[in-house]
Amino acid sequence: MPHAISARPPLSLPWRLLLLALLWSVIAGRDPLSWMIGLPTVVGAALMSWRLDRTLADGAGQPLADTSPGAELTLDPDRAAAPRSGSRLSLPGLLRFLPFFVGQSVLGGVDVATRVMRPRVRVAPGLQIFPMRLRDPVAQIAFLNSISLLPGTLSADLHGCVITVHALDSSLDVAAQLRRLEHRVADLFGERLGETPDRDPSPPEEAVTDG
Amino acid sequence: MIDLTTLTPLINGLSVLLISAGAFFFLAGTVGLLRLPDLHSRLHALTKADNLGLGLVVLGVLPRVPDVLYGIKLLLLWIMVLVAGATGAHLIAKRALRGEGEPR
Amino acid sequence: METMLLLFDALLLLTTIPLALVTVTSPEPRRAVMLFIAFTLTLALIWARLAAPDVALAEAAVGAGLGGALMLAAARRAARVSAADTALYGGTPPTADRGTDDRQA
Amino acid sequence: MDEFYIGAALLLLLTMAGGLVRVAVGPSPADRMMAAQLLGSSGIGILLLLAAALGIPALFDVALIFALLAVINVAAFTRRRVDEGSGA
Repeated sequence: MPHAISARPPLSLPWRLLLLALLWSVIAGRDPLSWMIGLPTVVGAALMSWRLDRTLADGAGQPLADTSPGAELTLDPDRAAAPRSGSRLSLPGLLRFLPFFVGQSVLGGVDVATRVMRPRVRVAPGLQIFPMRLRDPVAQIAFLNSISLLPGTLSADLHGCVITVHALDSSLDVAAQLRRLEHRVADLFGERLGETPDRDPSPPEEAVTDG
Repeated sequence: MIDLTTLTPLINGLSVLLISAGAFFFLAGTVGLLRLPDLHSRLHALTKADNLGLGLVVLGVLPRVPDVLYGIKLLLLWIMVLVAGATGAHLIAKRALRGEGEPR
Repeated sequence: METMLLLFDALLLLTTIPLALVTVTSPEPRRAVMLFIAFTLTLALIWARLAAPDVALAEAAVGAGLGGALMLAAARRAARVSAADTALYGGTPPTADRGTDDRQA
Repeated sequence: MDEFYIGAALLLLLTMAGGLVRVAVGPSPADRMMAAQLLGSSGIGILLLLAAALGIPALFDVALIFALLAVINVAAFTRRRVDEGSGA
Protein backbone atom coordinates (compact mmCIF):
# COMPACT_ATOMS: atom_id res chain seq x y z
CA MET A 1 0.00 0.00 0.00
CA PRO A 2 1.81 3.07 -1.22
CA HIS A 3 -0.10 5.60 0.86
CA ALA A 4 2.04 7.78 3.03
CA ILE A 5 1.10 7.82 6.68
CA SER A 6 1.25 11.47 7.64
CA ALA A 7 -0.87 13.82 9.67
CA ARG A 8 -3.13 15.16 7.01
CA PRO A 9 -6.02 17.44 7.88
CA PRO A 10 -9.34 15.60 7.64
CA LEU A 11 -11.14 17.31 4.77
CA SER A 12 -10.92 20.99 4.03
CA LEU A 13 -13.84 23.34 4.41
CA PRO A 14 -14.40 24.08 0.70
CA TRP A 15 -14.64 20.37 -0.06
CA ARG A 16 -17.19 19.95 2.67
CA LEU A 17 -19.22 22.87 1.34
CA LEU A 18 -19.14 21.39 -2.14
CA LEU A 19 -20.18 17.94 -1.02
CA LEU A 20 -22.98 19.22 1.18
CA ALA A 21 -24.22 21.51 -1.59
CA LEU A 22 -24.33 18.50 -3.90
CA LEU A 23 -26.26 16.59 -1.26
CA TRP A 24 -28.70 19.45 -0.88
CA SER A 25 -29.31 19.68 -4.61
CA VAL A 26 -30.04 15.96 -4.65
CA ILE A 27 -32.46 16.20 -1.76
CA ALA A 28 -34.24 19.41 -2.64
CA GLY A 29 -34.48 19.03 -6.39
CA ARG A 30 -33.93 21.59 -9.07
CA ASP A 31 -36.03 24.46 -7.78
CA PRO A 32 -33.61 27.41 -7.30
CA LEU A 33 -35.83 28.85 -4.59
CA SER A 34 -34.92 25.94 -2.35
CA TRP A 35 -31.51 27.54 -1.84
CA MET A 36 -33.13 30.16 0.37
CA ILE A 37 -33.16 27.46 3.01
CA GLY A 38 -30.41 25.38 1.50
CA LEU A 39 -27.62 27.93 1.62
CA PRO A 40 -27.70 28.62 5.37
CA THR A 41 -28.20 24.94 6.06
CA VAL A 42 -25.25 23.88 3.93
CA VAL A 43 -22.93 26.50 5.38
CA GLY A 44 -23.96 25.73 8.94
CA ALA A 45 -23.63 21.99 8.48
CA ALA A 46 -20.23 22.33 6.83
CA LEU A 47 -18.92 24.52 9.64
CA MET A 48 -20.26 22.21 12.32
CA SER A 49 -18.92 19.03 10.78
CA TRP A 50 -15.57 20.67 10.14
CA ARG A 51 -15.23 21.80 13.74
CA LEU A 52 -16.28 18.40 15.02
CA ASP A 53 -13.82 16.58 12.80
CA ARG A 54 -11.00 18.93 13.69
CA THR A 55 -11.65 18.28 17.34
CA LEU A 56 -11.33 14.59 16.62
CA ALA A 57 -8.25 15.03 14.45
CA ASP A 58 -6.42 16.96 17.13
CA GLY A 59 -6.33 13.75 19.06
CA ALA A 60 -7.99 15.45 21.97
CA GLY A 61 -11.30 13.69 21.83
CA GLN A 62 -12.14 15.16 25.18
CA PRO A 63 -14.23 18.16 24.06
CA LEU A 64 -16.51 15.86 22.15
CA ALA A 65 -16.94 13.67 25.18
CA ASP A 66 -17.70 16.69 27.31
CA THR A 67 -20.36 18.17 25.11
CA SER A 68 -22.34 14.95 25.07
CA PRO A 69 -21.76 13.37 28.44
CA GLY A 70 -23.94 10.35 27.98
CA ALA A 71 -23.47 9.56 24.34
CA GLU A 72 -22.48 5.97 23.65
CA LEU A 73 -20.40 6.89 20.65
CA THR A 74 -17.93 9.03 22.54
CA LEU A 75 -14.33 8.11 22.13
CA ASP A 76 -12.83 5.63 24.49
CA PRO A 77 -9.61 6.93 26.02
CA ASP A 78 -7.45 4.47 24.09
CA ARG A 79 -8.92 5.42 20.79
CA ALA A 80 -8.80 9.11 21.52
CA ALA A 81 -5.14 8.84 22.37
CA ALA A 82 -4.34 7.10 19.11
CA PRO A 83 -2.96 9.66 16.69
CA ARG A 84 -4.94 10.11 13.56
CA SER A 85 -2.75 8.41 11.03
CA GLY A 86 -3.99 10.57 8.19
CA SER A 87 -5.46 7.65 6.32
CA ARG A 88 -7.97 8.76 3.77
CA LEU A 89 -10.58 6.91 1.83
CA SER A 90 -8.81 5.78 -1.32
CA LEU A 91 -10.72 5.45 -4.54
CA PRO A 92 -9.13 2.21 -5.79
CA GLY A 93 -9.59 0.82 -2.32
CA LEU A 94 -13.25 1.76 -2.50
CA LEU A 95 -13.62 0.12 -5.89
CA ARG A 96 -12.09 -3.04 -4.47
CA PHE A 97 -14.15 -2.87 -1.30
CA LEU A 98 -17.62 -2.24 -2.71
CA PRO A 99 -18.16 -5.51 -4.64
CA PHE A 100 -16.80 -7.43 -1.68
CA PHE A 101 -19.11 -5.57 0.66
CA VAL A 102 -22.20 -6.04 -1.48
CA GLY A 103 -21.45 -9.73 -1.93
CA GLN A 104 -20.90 -10.20 1.77
CA SER A 105 -24.11 -8.42 2.72
CA VAL A 106 -26.06 -10.61 0.34
CA LEU A 107 -24.40 -13.65 1.87
CA GLY A 108 -25.21 -12.31 5.33
CA GLY A 109 -28.88 -11.90 4.48
CA VAL A 110 -29.09 -15.33 2.89
CA ASP A 111 -27.31 -16.85 5.86
CA VAL A 112 -29.74 -15.35 8.37
CA ALA A 113 -32.75 -16.16 6.21
CA THR A 114 -31.82 -19.81 5.77
CA ARG A 115 -31.10 -20.23 9.45
CA VAL A 116 -34.37 -18.66 10.44
CA MET A 117 -36.64 -20.29 7.89
CA ARG A 118 -35.78 -23.86 8.90
CA PRO A 119 -38.33 -25.77 10.93
CA ARG A 120 -35.88 -25.68 13.81
CA VAL A 121 -33.85 -22.52 14.12
CA ARG A 122 -30.18 -23.43 13.93
CA VAL A 123 -28.08 -21.01 15.91
CA ALA A 124 -25.31 -21.36 18.46
CA PRO A 125 -24.86 -17.77 19.61
CA GLY A 126 -21.80 -16.75 21.50
CA LEU A 127 -19.51 -13.83 22.24
CA GLN A 128 -15.94 -13.60 21.03
CA ILE A 129 -13.17 -11.09 21.52
CA PHE A 130 -11.25 -9.61 18.65
CA PRO A 131 -8.31 -7.21 19.09
CA MET A 132 -8.45 -4.63 16.35
CA ARG A 133 -5.29 -3.43 14.64
CA LEU A 134 -6.84 -0.51 12.81
CA ARG A 135 -5.96 2.79 14.43
CA ASP A 136 -7.76 5.44 12.44
CA PRO A 137 -11.09 6.26 14.13
CA VAL A 138 -12.98 6.49 10.86
CA ALA A 139 -11.58 3.16 9.70
CA GLN A 140 -12.48 1.65 13.05
CA ILE A 141 -16.07 2.79 12.73
CA ALA A 142 -16.25 1.50 9.18
CA PHE A 143 -14.89 -1.82 10.41
CA LEU A 144 -17.41 -1.99 13.25
CA ASN A 145 -20.31 -1.34 10.93
CA SER A 146 -19.04 -3.79 8.33
CA ILE A 147 -18.80 -6.51 10.96
CA SER A 148 -22.50 -6.19 11.63
CA LEU A 149 -23.31 -6.71 7.97
CA LEU A 150 -21.04 -9.69 7.49
CA PRO A 151 -22.60 -13.14 7.68
CA GLY A 152 -22.86 -14.44 11.20
CA THR A 153 -21.16 -11.63 13.10
CA LEU A 154 -22.34 -8.57 14.96
CA SER A 155 -20.15 -6.02 16.68
CA ALA A 156 -21.51 -5.86 20.19
CA ASP A 157 -19.05 -3.82 22.23
CA LEU A 158 -15.88 -1.81 22.00
CA HIS A 159 -13.33 -1.29 24.75
CA GLY A 160 -10.34 0.62 23.52
CA CYS A 161 -9.25 -1.39 20.51
CA VAL A 162 -10.86 -4.66 21.54
CA ILE A 163 -14.15 -5.53 19.90
CA THR A 164 -16.62 -7.92 21.40
CA VAL A 165 -18.24 -9.77 18.55
CA HIS A 166 -21.46 -11.67 18.81
CA ALA A 167 -21.45 -14.69 16.52
CA LEU A 168 -24.63 -16.30 15.38
CA ASP A 169 -22.80 -19.59 15.01
CA SER A 170 -19.75 -19.68 17.21
CA SER A 171 -18.57 -22.99 15.77
CA LEU A 172 -17.32 -21.14 12.71
CA ASP A 173 -13.92 -19.50 12.56
CA VAL A 174 -15.00 -15.97 13.26
CA ALA A 175 -11.55 -14.56 13.97
CA ALA A 176 -10.17 -15.52 10.55
CA GLN A 177 -13.15 -13.96 8.85
CA LEU A 178 -12.69 -10.77 10.83
CA ARG A 179 -8.98 -10.62 10.02
CA ARG A 180 -9.79 -10.79 6.33
CA LEU A 181 -12.35 -8.03 6.72
CA GLU A 182 -9.86 -5.94 8.67
CA HIS A 183 -7.41 -6.18 5.79
CA ARG A 184 -10.12 -5.09 3.42
CA VAL A 185 -10.98 -2.06 5.54
CA ALA A 186 -7.31 -1.18 5.97
CA ASP A 187 -6.95 -1.33 2.21
CA LEU A 188 -10.01 0.86 1.85
CA PHE A 189 -8.49 3.57 4.00
CA GLY A 190 -4.92 3.08 2.88
CA GLU A 191 -3.83 2.16 6.36
CA ARG A 192 -1.03 -0.23 7.15
CA LEU A 193 -1.84 -2.63 9.93
CA GLY A 194 0.59 -2.91 12.80
CA GLU A 195 1.30 -6.50 13.65
CA THR A 196 0.21 -7.86 16.95
CA PRO A 197 2.76 -10.31 18.33
CA ASP A 198 0.29 -12.95 19.47
CA ARG A 199 -1.31 -13.35 16.12
CA ASP A 200 -0.46 -15.05 12.86
CA PRO A 201 0.97 -12.19 10.83
CA SER A 202 0.47 -13.74 7.42
CA PRO A 203 -2.33 -11.80 5.78
CA PRO A 204 -4.61 -14.11 3.82
CA GLU A 205 -4.88 -11.51 1.11
CA GLU A 206 -6.27 -13.56 -1.71
CA ALA A 207 -8.31 -16.13 0.16
CA VAL A 208 -11.30 -13.88 0.48
CA THR A 209 -13.54 -15.21 -2.21
CA ASP A 210 -15.35 -17.65 0.01
CA GLY A 211 -17.95 -16.65 2.54
CA MET B 1 -46.65 10.99 -13.69
CA ILE B 2 -44.64 7.92 -14.36
CA ASP B 3 -44.67 6.85 -17.94
CA LEU B 4 -45.41 3.16 -18.06
CA THR B 5 -44.93 2.71 -21.78
CA THR B 6 -41.22 3.38 -21.75
CA LEU B 7 -40.52 0.42 -19.52
CA THR B 8 -39.47 -2.67 -21.31
CA PRO B 9 -40.78 -6.03 -20.14
CA LEU B 10 -37.26 -7.00 -19.26
CA ILE B 11 -36.92 -4.21 -16.73
CA ASN B 12 -40.35 -5.06 -15.39
CA GLY B 13 -39.35 -8.67 -14.92
CA LEU B 14 -36.13 -7.71 -13.18
CA SER B 15 -38.05 -5.35 -10.98
CA VAL B 16 -40.52 -8.05 -10.02
CA LEU B 17 -37.66 -10.40 -9.23
CA LEU B 18 -35.81 -7.88 -7.08
CA ILE B 19 -38.87 -6.78 -5.15
CA SER B 20 -39.95 -10.35 -4.53
CA ALA B 21 -36.52 -11.18 -3.17
CA GLY B 22 -36.62 -8.03 -1.07
CA ALA B 23 -40.00 -8.92 0.37
CA PHE B 24 -38.69 -12.39 1.14
CA PHE B 25 -35.80 -10.96 3.14
CA PHE B 26 -38.13 -8.63 5.00
CA LEU B 27 -40.21 -11.67 5.84
CA ALA B 28 -37.09 -13.50 6.99
CA GLY B 29 -36.18 -10.54 9.18
CA THR B 30 -39.55 -10.55 10.88
CA VAL B 31 -39.57 -14.32 11.29
CA GLY B 32 -36.12 -14.07 12.82
CA LEU B 33 -37.27 -11.32 15.13
CA LEU B 34 -40.08 -13.52 16.34
CA ARG B 35 -38.33 -16.87 16.46
CA LEU B 36 -34.74 -16.34 17.51
CA PRO B 37 -34.06 -17.07 21.15
CA ASP B 38 -32.06 -14.12 22.44
CA LEU B 39 -31.68 -10.43 21.88
CA HIS B 40 -28.34 -10.47 20.11
CA SER B 41 -29.43 -13.12 17.65
CA ARG B 42 -32.51 -11.09 16.87
CA LEU B 43 -30.26 -8.14 16.16
CA HIS B 44 -28.51 -10.28 13.56
CA ALA B 45 -31.77 -10.89 11.79
CA LEU B 46 -32.67 -7.23 11.99
CA THR B 47 -29.49 -5.77 10.56
CA LYS B 48 -28.76 -8.26 7.83
CA ALA B 49 -32.05 -9.47 6.46
CA ASP B 50 -33.75 -6.12 6.76
CA ASN B 51 -31.06 -4.01 5.16
CA LEU B 52 -30.66 -6.47 2.32
CA GLY B 53 -34.43 -6.56 1.81
CA LEU B 54 -34.62 -2.78 1.68
CA GLY B 55 -31.72 -2.65 -0.75
CA LEU B 56 -33.44 -5.07 -3.10
CA VAL B 57 -36.70 -3.13 -2.90
CA VAL B 58 -34.82 0.09 -3.65
CA LEU B 59 -33.21 -1.51 -6.69
CA GLY B 60 -36.57 -2.85 -7.80
CA VAL B 61 -38.29 0.52 -7.51
CA LEU B 62 -35.40 2.33 -9.19
CA PRO B 63 -36.76 2.01 -12.77
CA ARG B 64 -39.97 3.71 -11.72
CA VAL B 65 -38.51 6.97 -10.42
CA PRO B 66 -39.64 10.05 -12.31
CA ASP B 67 -36.25 11.74 -12.27
CA VAL B 68 -32.56 10.91 -12.02
CA LEU B 69 -32.39 12.96 -8.84
CA TYR B 70 -34.88 10.65 -7.20
CA GLY B 71 -32.75 7.70 -8.20
CA ILE B 72 -29.72 9.18 -6.48
CA LYS B 73 -31.91 10.02 -3.53
CA LEU B 74 -33.03 6.42 -3.23
CA LEU B 75 -29.48 5.14 -3.31
CA LEU B 76 -28.51 7.66 -0.64
CA LEU B 77 -31.47 6.50 1.39
CA TRP B 78 -30.26 2.93 1.22
CA ILE B 79 -26.72 3.85 2.26
CA MET B 80 -28.12 5.84 5.14
CA VAL B 81 -30.29 2.95 6.27
CA LEU B 82 -27.28 0.64 6.07
CA VAL B 83 -25.14 2.89 8.24
CA ALA B 84 -27.97 3.67 10.61
CA GLY B 85 -28.95 0.02 10.91
CA ALA B 86 -25.43 -1.14 11.64
CA THR B 87 -24.79 1.67 14.11
CA GLY B 88 -28.12 1.21 15.82
CA ALA B 89 -27.56 -2.51 16.15
CA HIS B 90 -24.15 -1.88 17.67
CA LEU B 91 -25.60 0.62 20.14
CA ILE B 92 -28.41 -1.68 21.20
CA ALA B 93 -26.07 -4.66 21.52
CA LYS B 94 -23.63 -2.64 23.57
CA ARG B 95 -26.33 -1.35 25.84
CA ALA B 96 -27.69 -4.84 26.34
CA LEU B 97 -24.23 -6.18 27.17
CA ARG B 98 -23.29 -3.49 29.62
CA GLY B 99 -26.78 -3.12 31.00
CA GLU B 100 -25.90 0.04 32.78
CA GLY B 101 -27.65 3.29 33.23
CA GLU B 102 -31.07 1.81 33.74
CA PRO B 103 -32.98 2.03 36.96
CA ARG B 104 -34.69 -1.27 36.34
CA MET C 1 -55.55 -2.75 -8.33
CA GLU C 2 -58.65 -1.61 -6.47
CA THR C 3 -59.10 -4.84 -4.55
CA MET C 4 -55.41 -4.89 -3.67
CA LEU C 5 -55.63 -1.35 -2.37
CA LEU C 6 -58.73 -2.26 -0.42
CA LEU C 7 -56.91 -5.17 1.16
CA PHE C 8 -53.97 -2.96 1.94
CA ASP C 9 -56.16 -0.35 3.60
CA ALA C 10 -58.01 -3.00 5.58
CA LEU C 11 -54.78 -4.48 6.89
CA LEU C 12 -53.47 -1.03 7.69
CA LEU C 13 -56.56 -0.29 9.76
CA LEU C 14 -56.46 -3.72 11.36
CA THR C 15 -52.94 -3.06 12.61
CA THR C 16 -53.31 0.61 13.51
CA ILE C 17 -56.44 0.46 15.64
CA PRO C 18 -55.35 -2.41 17.92
CA LEU C 19 -51.94 -0.78 18.12
CA ALA C 20 -53.54 2.45 19.30
CA LEU C 21 -55.56 0.58 21.90
CA VAL C 22 -52.54 -1.32 23.18
CA THR C 23 -50.56 1.91 23.33
CA VAL C 24 -53.17 3.77 25.34
CA THR C 25 -53.75 0.93 27.78
CA SER C 26 -50.07 0.20 28.32
CA PRO C 27 -49.25 0.59 32.01
CA GLU C 28 -45.51 1.02 31.65
CA PRO C 29 -44.35 4.37 30.25
CA ARG C 30 -41.41 3.19 28.15
CA ARG C 31 -43.46 0.45 26.56
CA ALA C 32 -46.15 3.00 25.80
CA VAL C 33 -43.63 5.32 24.17
CA MET C 34 -42.18 2.65 21.93
CA LEU C 35 -45.64 1.50 20.94
CA PHE C 36 -46.46 5.11 20.23
CA ILE C 37 -43.46 5.37 17.92
CA ALA C 38 -44.67 2.31 16.06
CA PHE C 39 -48.17 3.79 15.96
CA THR C 40 -46.82 6.98 14.45
CA LEU C 41 -45.15 4.99 11.70
CA THR C 42 -48.38 3.27 10.73
CA LEU C 43 -50.22 6.56 10.99
CA ALA C 44 -47.74 8.11 8.57
CA LEU C 45 -48.48 5.21 6.23
CA ILE C 46 -52.17 6.04 6.48
CA TRP C 47 -51.46 9.66 5.53
CA ALA C 48 -49.39 8.43 2.64
CA ARG C 49 -52.25 6.21 1.56
CA LEU C 50 -54.57 9.22 1.69
CA ALA C 51 -52.25 10.91 -0.83
CA ALA C 52 -51.11 13.49 1.70
CA PRO C 53 -47.32 13.16 1.62
CA ASP C 54 -46.76 16.47 3.36
CA VAL C 55 -48.81 15.43 6.37
CA ALA C 56 -47.10 12.06 6.35
CA LEU C 57 -43.75 13.83 6.37
CA ALA C 58 -44.71 15.99 9.32
CA GLU C 59 -46.15 13.00 11.13
CA ALA C 60 -42.99 10.98 10.69
CA ALA C 61 -40.70 13.87 11.59
CA VAL C 62 -42.55 15.15 14.63
CA GLY C 63 -44.18 11.98 15.85
CA ALA C 64 -41.59 9.31 15.33
CA GLY C 65 -38.46 11.41 15.29
CA LEU C 66 -38.45 14.31 17.71
CA GLY C 67 -41.51 13.38 19.73
CA GLY C 68 -40.30 9.83 20.15
CA ALA C 69 -36.89 10.92 21.37
CA LEU C 70 -38.36 13.44 23.80
CA MET C 71 -40.90 11.01 25.14
CA LEU C 72 -38.28 8.29 25.58
CA ALA C 73 -36.31 10.69 27.77
CA ALA C 74 -39.44 11.66 29.67
CA ALA C 75 -40.48 8.05 30.22
CA ARG C 76 -37.03 7.19 31.48
CA ARG C 77 -37.22 10.04 33.94
CA ALA C 78 -40.68 8.94 35.04
CA ALA C 79 -39.38 5.44 35.71
CA ARG C 80 -36.51 6.87 37.73
CA VAL C 81 -38.78 9.11 39.76
CA SER C 82 -41.20 6.31 40.52
CA ALA C 83 -38.31 4.08 41.53
CA ALA C 84 -37.06 6.80 43.87
CA ASP C 85 -40.57 7.12 45.29
CA THR C 86 -40.59 3.42 45.98
CA ALA C 87 -37.28 3.68 47.76
CA LEU C 88 -38.58 6.52 49.88
CA TYR C 89 -42.09 5.47 50.68
CA GLY C 90 -42.16 1.73 49.98
CA GLY C 91 -44.88 -0.08 48.11
CA THR C 92 -45.00 -0.74 44.43
CA PRO C 93 -45.04 2.16 42.03
CA PRO C 94 -48.37 2.40 40.22
CA THR C 95 -46.80 2.57 36.79
CA ALA C 96 -44.71 -0.56 36.86
CA ASP C 97 -45.81 -3.92 35.58
CA ARG C 98 -43.18 -6.03 37.21
CA GLY C 99 -42.56 -9.66 36.52
CA THR C 100 -43.63 -9.84 32.92
CA ASP C 101 -41.52 -7.14 31.44
CA ASP C 102 -38.27 -5.28 31.30
CA ARG C 103 -36.08 -7.58 33.27
CA GLN C 104 -33.14 -6.90 31.06
CA ALA C 105 -31.82 -3.42 30.96
CA MET D 1 -47.37 -3.91 -12.53
CA ASP D 2 -49.03 -1.55 -10.10
CA GLU D 3 -50.90 -4.49 -8.66
CA PHE D 4 -47.65 -6.25 -8.03
CA TYR D 5 -46.25 -3.25 -6.17
CA ILE D 6 -49.34 -3.03 -3.99
CA GLY D 7 -49.17 -6.76 -3.35
CA ALA D 8 -45.55 -6.47 -2.27
CA ALA D 9 -46.49 -3.53 -0.06
CA LEU D 10 -49.21 -5.70 1.44
CA LEU D 11 -46.66 -8.39 2.23
CA LEU D 12 -44.36 -5.84 3.83
CA LEU D 13 -47.29 -4.57 5.87
CA LEU D 14 -47.81 -8.12 7.10
CA THR D 15 -44.19 -8.34 8.22
CA MET D 16 -44.66 -4.98 9.90
CA ALA D 17 -47.63 -6.35 11.80
CA GLY D 18 -45.46 -9.29 12.85
CA GLY D 19 -42.83 -6.90 14.12
CA LEU D 20 -45.50 -5.10 16.12
CA VAL D 21 -45.98 -8.26 18.14
CA ARG D 22 -42.35 -8.00 19.21
CA VAL D 23 -42.82 -4.37 20.18
CA ALA D 24 -45.83 -5.30 22.27
CA VAL D 25 -44.45 -8.37 24.06
CA GLY D 26 -40.86 -7.27 24.53
CA PRO D 27 -39.58 -8.76 26.81
CA SER D 28 -36.83 -6.18 27.24
CA PRO D 29 -36.86 -2.52 26.21
CA ALA D 30 -34.00 -3.24 23.82
CA ASP D 31 -36.20 -5.81 22.07
CA ARG D 32 -38.94 -3.27 21.66
CA MET D 33 -36.58 -0.63 20.34
CA MET D 34 -35.10 -3.07 17.87
CA ALA D 35 -38.51 -4.08 16.62
CA ALA D 36 -39.47 -0.43 16.25
CA GLN D 37 -36.38 -0.02 14.08
CA LEU D 38 -37.47 -2.94 11.94
CA LEU D 39 -40.87 -1.33 11.58
CA GLY D 40 -39.10 1.76 10.35
CA SER D 41 -37.30 -0.04 7.57
CA SER D 42 -40.32 -2.02 6.45
CA GLY D 43 -42.23 1.25 6.55
CA ILE D 44 -39.64 2.71 4.19
CA GLY D 45 -40.11 -0.24 1.87
CA ILE D 46 -43.89 0.19 1.89
CA LEU D 47 -43.57 3.90 1.17
CA LEU D 48 -41.26 3.25 -1.77
CA LEU D 49 -43.65 0.71 -3.24
CA LEU D 50 -46.65 2.99 -2.70
CA ALA D 51 -44.81 5.89 -4.30
CA ALA D 52 -44.11 3.77 -7.35
CA ALA D 53 -47.61 2.31 -7.57
CA LEU D 54 -49.66 5.42 -6.88
CA GLY D 55 -47.35 7.75 -8.76
CA ILE D 56 -46.70 10.11 -5.86
CA PRO D 57 -42.98 10.89 -5.94
CA ALA D 58 -43.24 12.96 -2.76
CA LEU D 59 -43.61 9.70 -0.85
CA PHE D 60 -39.94 9.03 -1.63
CA ASP D 61 -39.17 12.07 0.49
CA VAL D 62 -41.31 10.74 3.30
CA ALA D 63 -39.27 7.53 3.12
CA LEU D 64 -36.10 9.59 3.39
CA ILE D 65 -37.43 11.24 6.54
CA PHE D 66 -38.28 7.82 7.95
CA ALA D 67 -34.69 6.74 7.36
CA LEU D 68 -33.23 9.87 8.93
CA LEU D 69 -35.32 9.85 12.05
CA ALA D 70 -35.17 6.17 12.86
CA VAL D 71 -31.65 6.76 14.13
CA ILE D 72 -32.69 9.53 16.48
CA ASN D 73 -34.88 7.20 18.48
CA VAL D 74 -32.18 4.58 18.83
CA ALA D 75 -29.69 7.22 19.89
CA ALA D 76 -32.15 8.65 22.40
CA PHE D 77 -32.85 5.18 23.68
CA THR D 78 -29.25 4.10 24.18
CA ARG D 79 -28.09 7.41 25.59
CA ARG D 80 -26.80 7.15 29.12
CA ARG D 81 -27.09 9.86 31.70
CA VAL D 82 -24.22 10.41 34.04
CA ASP D 83 -26.50 10.67 37.03
CA GLU D 84 -28.43 7.59 36.15
CA GLY D 85 -28.41 4.25 37.85
CA SER D 86 -28.91 5.77 41.28
CA GLY D 87 -32.51 4.67 41.57
CA ALA D 88 -33.51 1.18 42.70
